[in-house]
Amino acid sequence: MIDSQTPCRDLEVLSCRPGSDPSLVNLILSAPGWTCRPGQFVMLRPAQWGAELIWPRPFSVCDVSDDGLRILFQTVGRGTRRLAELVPGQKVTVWGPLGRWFRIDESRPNLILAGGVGIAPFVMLARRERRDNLSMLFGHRLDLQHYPYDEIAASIPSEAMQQKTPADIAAFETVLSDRIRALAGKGQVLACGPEPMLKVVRKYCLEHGTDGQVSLENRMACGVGACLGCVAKTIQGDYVQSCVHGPVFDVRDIELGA
Amino acid sequence: MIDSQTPCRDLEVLSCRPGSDPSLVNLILSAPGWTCRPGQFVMLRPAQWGAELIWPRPFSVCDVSDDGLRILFQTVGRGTRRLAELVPGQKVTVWGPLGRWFRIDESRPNLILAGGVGIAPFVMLARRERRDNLSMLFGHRLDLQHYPYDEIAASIPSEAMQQKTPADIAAFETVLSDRIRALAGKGQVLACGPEPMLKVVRKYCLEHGTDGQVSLENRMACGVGACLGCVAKTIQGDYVQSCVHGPVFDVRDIELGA
Amino acid sequence: MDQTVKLGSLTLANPIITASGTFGYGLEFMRYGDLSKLGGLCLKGISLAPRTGNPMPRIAETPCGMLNAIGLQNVGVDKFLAEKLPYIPADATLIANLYAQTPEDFGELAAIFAHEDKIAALEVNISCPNVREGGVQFGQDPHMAAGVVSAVKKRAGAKPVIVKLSPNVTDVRVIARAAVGAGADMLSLINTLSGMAVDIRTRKSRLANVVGGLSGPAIKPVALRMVHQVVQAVNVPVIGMGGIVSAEDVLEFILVGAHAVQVGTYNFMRPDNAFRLVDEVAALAGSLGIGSWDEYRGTLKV
Amino acid sequence: MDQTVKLGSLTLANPIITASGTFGYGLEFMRYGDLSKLGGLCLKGISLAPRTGNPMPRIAETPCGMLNAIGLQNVGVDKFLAEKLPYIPADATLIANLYAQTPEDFGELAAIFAHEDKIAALEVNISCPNVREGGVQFGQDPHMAAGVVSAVKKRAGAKPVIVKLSPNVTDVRVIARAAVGAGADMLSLINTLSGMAVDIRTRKSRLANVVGGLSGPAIKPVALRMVHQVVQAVNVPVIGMGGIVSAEDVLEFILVGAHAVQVGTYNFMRPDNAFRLVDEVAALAGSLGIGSWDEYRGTLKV
Ligand SMILES: Cc1cc2nc3c(=O)[nH]c(=O)nc-3n(C[C@H](O)[C@H](O)[C@H](O)COP(=O)(O)OP(=O)(O)OC[C@H]3O[C@@H](n4cnc5c(N)ncnc54)[C@H](O)[C@@H]3O)c2cc1C
Ligand SMILES: Cc1cc2nc3c(=O)[nH]c(=O)nc-3n(C[C@H](O)[C@H](O)[C@H](O)COP(=O)(O)OP(=O)(O)OC[C@H]3O[C@@H](n4cnc5c(N)ncnc54)[C@H](O)[C@@H]3O)c2cc1C
Ligand SMILES: Cc1cc2nc3c(=O)[nH]c(=O)nc-3n(C[C@H](O)[C@H](O)[C@H](O)COP(=O)(O)O)c2cc1C
Ligand SMILES: Cc1cc2nc3c(=O)[nH]c(=O)nc-3n(C[C@H](O)[C@H](O)[C@H](O)COP(=O)(O)O)c2cc1C
Ligand code: FES
Ligand code: FES
Repeated sequence: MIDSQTPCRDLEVLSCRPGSDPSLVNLILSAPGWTCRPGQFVMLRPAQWGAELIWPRPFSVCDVSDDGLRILFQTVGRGTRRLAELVPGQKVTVWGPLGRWFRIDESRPNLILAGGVGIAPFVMLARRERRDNLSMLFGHRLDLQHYPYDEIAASIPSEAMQQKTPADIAAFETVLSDRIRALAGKGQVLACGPEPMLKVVRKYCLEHGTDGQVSLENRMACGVGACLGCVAKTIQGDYVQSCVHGPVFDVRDIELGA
Repeated sequence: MIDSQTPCRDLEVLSCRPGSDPSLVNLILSAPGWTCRPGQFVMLRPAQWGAELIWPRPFSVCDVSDDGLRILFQTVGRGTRRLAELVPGQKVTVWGPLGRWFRIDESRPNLILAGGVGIAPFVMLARRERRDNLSMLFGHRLDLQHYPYDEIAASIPSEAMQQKTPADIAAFETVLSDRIRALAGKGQVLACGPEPMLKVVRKYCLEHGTDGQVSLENRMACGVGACLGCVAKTIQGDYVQSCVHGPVFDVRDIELGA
Repeated sequence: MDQTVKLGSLTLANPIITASGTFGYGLEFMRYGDLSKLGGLCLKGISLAPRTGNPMPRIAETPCGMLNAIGLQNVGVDKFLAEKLPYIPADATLIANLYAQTPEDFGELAAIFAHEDKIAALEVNISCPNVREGGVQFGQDPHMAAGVVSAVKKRAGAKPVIVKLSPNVTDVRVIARAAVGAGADMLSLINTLSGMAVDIRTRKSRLANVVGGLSGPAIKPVALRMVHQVVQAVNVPVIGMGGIVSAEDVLEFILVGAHAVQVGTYNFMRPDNAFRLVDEVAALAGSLGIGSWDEYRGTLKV
Repeated sequence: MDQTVKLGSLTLANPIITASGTFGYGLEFMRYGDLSKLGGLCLKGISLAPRTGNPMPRIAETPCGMLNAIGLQNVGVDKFLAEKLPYIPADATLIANLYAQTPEDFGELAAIFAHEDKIAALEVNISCPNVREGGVQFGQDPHMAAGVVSAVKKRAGAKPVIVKLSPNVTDVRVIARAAVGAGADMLSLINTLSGMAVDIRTRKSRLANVVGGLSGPAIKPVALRMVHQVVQAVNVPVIGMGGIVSAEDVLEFILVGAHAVQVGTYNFMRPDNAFRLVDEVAALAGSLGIGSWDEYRGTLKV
C-alpha cells in the first residue's frame, strides 16, 4: 500500500480542532494512501511555513484510515502553536509512516502505559487489535475528558490516574512499579509518554526483569535517518537514529539519560 | 487628535479583500483614533508575524475616518502576499501617520498624476478636498474597474489611460509632458506611482518649469527617521530620510537616480 | 527585583540599551516612549566631520535578518552637539558611539565628549563593515585595535570607554584581550556580520555598497557564542547584542555572562519595542525567581 | 537549457549537490527520489576509524536556521566501503567527505578513496566546528590548511580534491589561496558558522557540546559574501553553499561566481527537496533566458 515512488506528499487539512482543553488539538488530514503500525510516526510541515521554523515536527500516527490521518498533539512551543492555527483546506507536507512500531506479544498480556498525549499511538492500536491480552494504565494531568481515553476504554480494559500534585506522581510511580513487577516473566509493557515517565518505566522493567518497549520523543530534524540529530544511546554506547531504529525501543537496548 | 502618548497601536482587521483583480487588496483596519493628510503613510506589521520578515511595510493612507483606516495595496512580494492573507479579527501593529503630505495650492490648479496603486493617497484627497482646482490623470495597467478610480472621478474631473504596450507607455509620457507643460507657471502636479513614472514627471517639471511634488516609495525599515535606510538624495548631494522629510518631496529638492 | 546593573563606574537603571545606528539620536523615538525608561541609549555613530554615507540602496531584508550599508552617515560632532544633544532629555543615559579613520581622530572625538556632562560613556566602533577606512580593519587586528583604544583612553577623561568588537574575526578573544590590555573599561559585541544579497534578475547587489552588515535574529547564535567566549577571556563587563527580539533573548545573553545588552534591529520591528522590553524583561526575571542580575549572570552550566 | 556544469575534470549533470552530513549516505533518500537526478551527493563525513559522535542533545532550532554538534559520527571508512557504498546506485555522482585529525590520516583516507571507482571526487573537511581536534583549526590557519591539502593531493590519485572552507575566519581569501596553492582542484564553502543557543530556565546550552555549527537561510548572506570574495581570489571552480532553500537562492550563488552549489539544511525541510530543486532551477534558468551556466556565472555587476 505504500507508494514507493515518493512517500512525501501534501495532504489537506480536513479539520484542526482544539479539544475541550485548548492545549490538546485533534488534527485530521486527508487520507495519505498508506496505512501503518501503532507507534510509527510522520513528519509534518505545513506547506506555507516559511523558514523561520526550519524543521518539520514529528507526531505519532493516532489513527489512519480512508477517512484520513489523525494526529493528536499538545501545544508546547512555537511549532505546535502554529500547527494549531491550521484551517481546513490548507496543505501540510507529510512524510511517513516512519520508524519502528510497538510489537504486540500475541500470546501474553500487553499492558499499555500511556502518559498524557502519549496516549496518541494507542488509539489506533486499541481500535485495530481489540484483543483480550491488551489493557491500559493511563496517567494524565488534565481532566480525563480532554483525552481520547474513552475511545480506548471502549475496546480494552483501562484505568486512569490523574496527577496534579507531587503526591499523585509518587502514587502513579508506585502503581507503575507494581504493574511492571506483576508482568515479570509473564507479559510486556508498551510505554509512551513524557521522558521522566519513560525513565521510571525502564528502571522498573530492568529491576523486575519485565519486557518493555518505550517510544522516545527525541528532537528530530529530518525523520529519515540522515541528520544524526535524534540519536539514542544503546547499551553498547553507540548512538543510533531514533527515527529509524526507534522511536519504539526495547528497554534493554537503550540507555535513558539520568 | 493624535494621541501623543504613543502613536503605535494594534488595530483589528475589519476586512481584507482582494478586489476584482486579486493582486490589489483593500485592507480595512479599525479606526486608529487619529486623522492625517493625504500623502502621509503608516507602517504596518501584523502582530503575529514572526521574525522571518523583519521589517514592517509602509503604505499610504488611502483613507481614514471613524469607520476605519483603509489601505489599498498591491501584492508584489513576500510581505504583501502575507498581508493579503489577513482575516478579520487579526491584529496589525500600526504606527503613523508619518511623513510629509501633498500640499495643495489653494489658488491654482492642482493636477494629480497617479500611476497604478499610486492612486491610493488621492482617494482621501479627493473625498476631503472636493475642490474645483483639482483634477486627475490616471495611468493604469490593469482594467480600470480594479482601481478606486470611480470614487475619485465622482468628485473631481478625471481621465484615465491604460498602458498595455510600450506604445501605450510612450503615449502616456507624451500626455504627461503636455499636461505638465500646460501648467508651467500656472499650477502644480502631485504625483504618486512607480519610480519610472516619477522620474518622467520630475524631468518634465524641471524642463517646463512646472511646480511638482512626487511621493517616493523607497525601501524602509523603521519609518521614523532612525535607520537612514530610506534616504533620498537632495540636489545639494545630501541624503535625507524619505520617511520624515518625505515621502512627498518637491521635485526641485531631490534627485531621482537615472 | 531591582533592575539596576553596574558596569564598573557606569550604573544603568536596567540592562536594556538601544544599539547604535538603530535608535537615531533617541529623538526619533520620543513619541513612542520615555527615553529615561531605557537602561541606556547608544547614539548613532558620530565622526569629527559630517559624513554623507553610502549611496542607495542601503538596506536589504534577509531571512530573519537584514543587511545595512549606511556608511555611517552622520551630521558630525559639532552639529550633533549644537543641534541634537540639547534636545535629548537630560534624564536619558546616553552613550556616544565614536567613529574615526585614525587613532588620532578617535582621540580627538573622545576629548570632545569627555567634557559633555550628558554623555555617560563612550563606545568605540572599531567594527563597522560598511566603510572603506578605519572601520573593521581596526577591529580585525589586535595591534590596531589596541592603538585606537589607547588613543581614546588617553583623552576620554573620566568617561568609561566601551570597545565594540567585530564578529568578522577568527578568534574574537584575541581582539577582546587586546582592547582590554589597552585600557578598555568594557566591551560590547557583536557588530554586524559582513554579508551580501543579490538580485538574480537585475544581476546587481541589493546594496549599492555591494556588501553590508547582517543583523537581526539570524545572527543571535553567533552573538551568543562570541559573548560566551569573550566573557571567559576578559575581566571587564561585557555588553551583549545581536538578534535580540524578546525578553528571553535578553536573559540568554545575561546567562552566558553579559552585564547588559543592546537591542538593534528589533527597534525597527515596532518603535516602542525597546520600552516594552524593559517591562517584559523585569516580568520574566521575576517569574523565574531571579533575585538580582548579579545572581543570574554567567550561571550557564557547562 | 543544458544543465551540465564542468568543474575541471568533474562533470555534473546539474549544479545541485547535496551537502555532507545532511543527506546521509544517499540511501536514506532513495524512497524520495532518484539519486542520479542530482548533480552530485556529498556523503556524510568519513574518518578512518568509526566515531560515535557527541552526546545528546546535538541539534537546536534557531531563527531561520539550526545548530548542530553531531561530532562527525560515522561508521568509519572500512564499514562504509563494505556496508554502504555497494548499495548506493552506480549512476549517482558521489563525493566522499573526508575528516581526520592529522594530515597523515587525511592522506590515508584519500589513498583509500583514490581506488574507489564509485567516488567521483574528494571533499576535504577542514572546517568542522564541532570536533575538538583537526576540525576547524586546520581551516583557520593557512599553513595547516596547506599541509592537509598537500597530504591529500599526494595520495588522491586522479580524484579531484575539493577543499571545504570555514566561515569562522577573519579573511576567507587567505585560507582559500593557501588551499589552492597546495593543490586544491576546487573549493567549497561555507561550512557552518560557530554558534550557540541556551535555555534560560535549565541554564544549560541547548547542545551537550555547548557550541555547534549554524546552518540554514540565516547564514545565506554571509555565505554569498564569502563565495563572492573567494571567486575573486582564486582561479579554481568554487562550490557555494549556506542557506539555500529555493531555486532563486541557487542562482544567487551562481551569479556571484559559483560553479555549483550544495544544499544542506533544506533536505530536512522535506526529504525530496533536492530532487525538486533540480527541476525548479532548470525552470527558473529557462524563464530568465539563461543560455548556459557559463554565460550566467559570475555576471554580478559591481
Ligand atoms: C516520534 C515522535 C512522536 C511524537 N508524537 C507526538 C504526538 O503524537 N503528540 C504530541 O503532542 N507530540 C508528539 N511528539 C512531540 C512533538 O514532536 C513535539 O512536542 C513538537 O515537535 C514540539 O514542537 P514545538 O515547536 O511546539 O516546540 P519547541 O518550541 O521547538 O520546543 C518545545 C519542546 O519540544 C522539544 N522539541 C522541539 N522540536 C522538537 C522536535 N522536532 N522533535 C521533538 N521534540 C522537539 C524541545 O526540546 C522543547 O522541549 C512526538 C515526538 C516524536 C519524536
Ligand atoms: C511611503 C510609502 C507608501 C507606500 N504606499 C503604498 C500603497 O499605498 N500601496 C502599495 O501597494 N504599496 C505602497 N508602497 C510600497 C510598499 O511598501 C511595497 O510594495 C511593499 O513594502 C513591498 O513589500 P513585499 O514584502 O511584498 O515586497 P518584497 O518582496 O520585500 O520586495 C518587492 C519589491 O518591493 C520593494 N520593497 C521591499 N520592502 C520594501 C519596503 N519596506 N518599503 C518599500 N519597498 C520595499 C523591493 O525593493 C522590491 O522591489 C509604499 C511605499 C512607501 C515607502
Ligand atoms: C541600520 C543599522 C545601522 C547601524 N549603525 C551602527 C553605527 O553607527 N555604529 C555601530 O557601532 N553599530 C551600528 N550598527 C550595528 C548595531 O549597533 C548592532 O551592533 C547590530 O545591529 C547587531 O544587533 P541587532 O541584531 O540587535 O541589530 C547598525 C546596525 C544597523 C542595523
Ligand atoms: C546536521 C549537519 C551535519 C553536518 N555534517 C557535516 C559533515 O559531516 N561534513 C561537512 O563537511 N559538513 C557537514 N555539515 C555542513 C553542511 O555540509 C553545510 O556546509 C552547512 O550545513 C551549510 O549549508 P546549509 O545552510 O545549506 O545547511 C553538516 C551540517 C548539518 C546541518
Ligand atoms: S531525525 Fe534526522 S536522523 Fe533521525
Ligand atoms: S525608514 Fe528608517 S530612516 Fe526612514
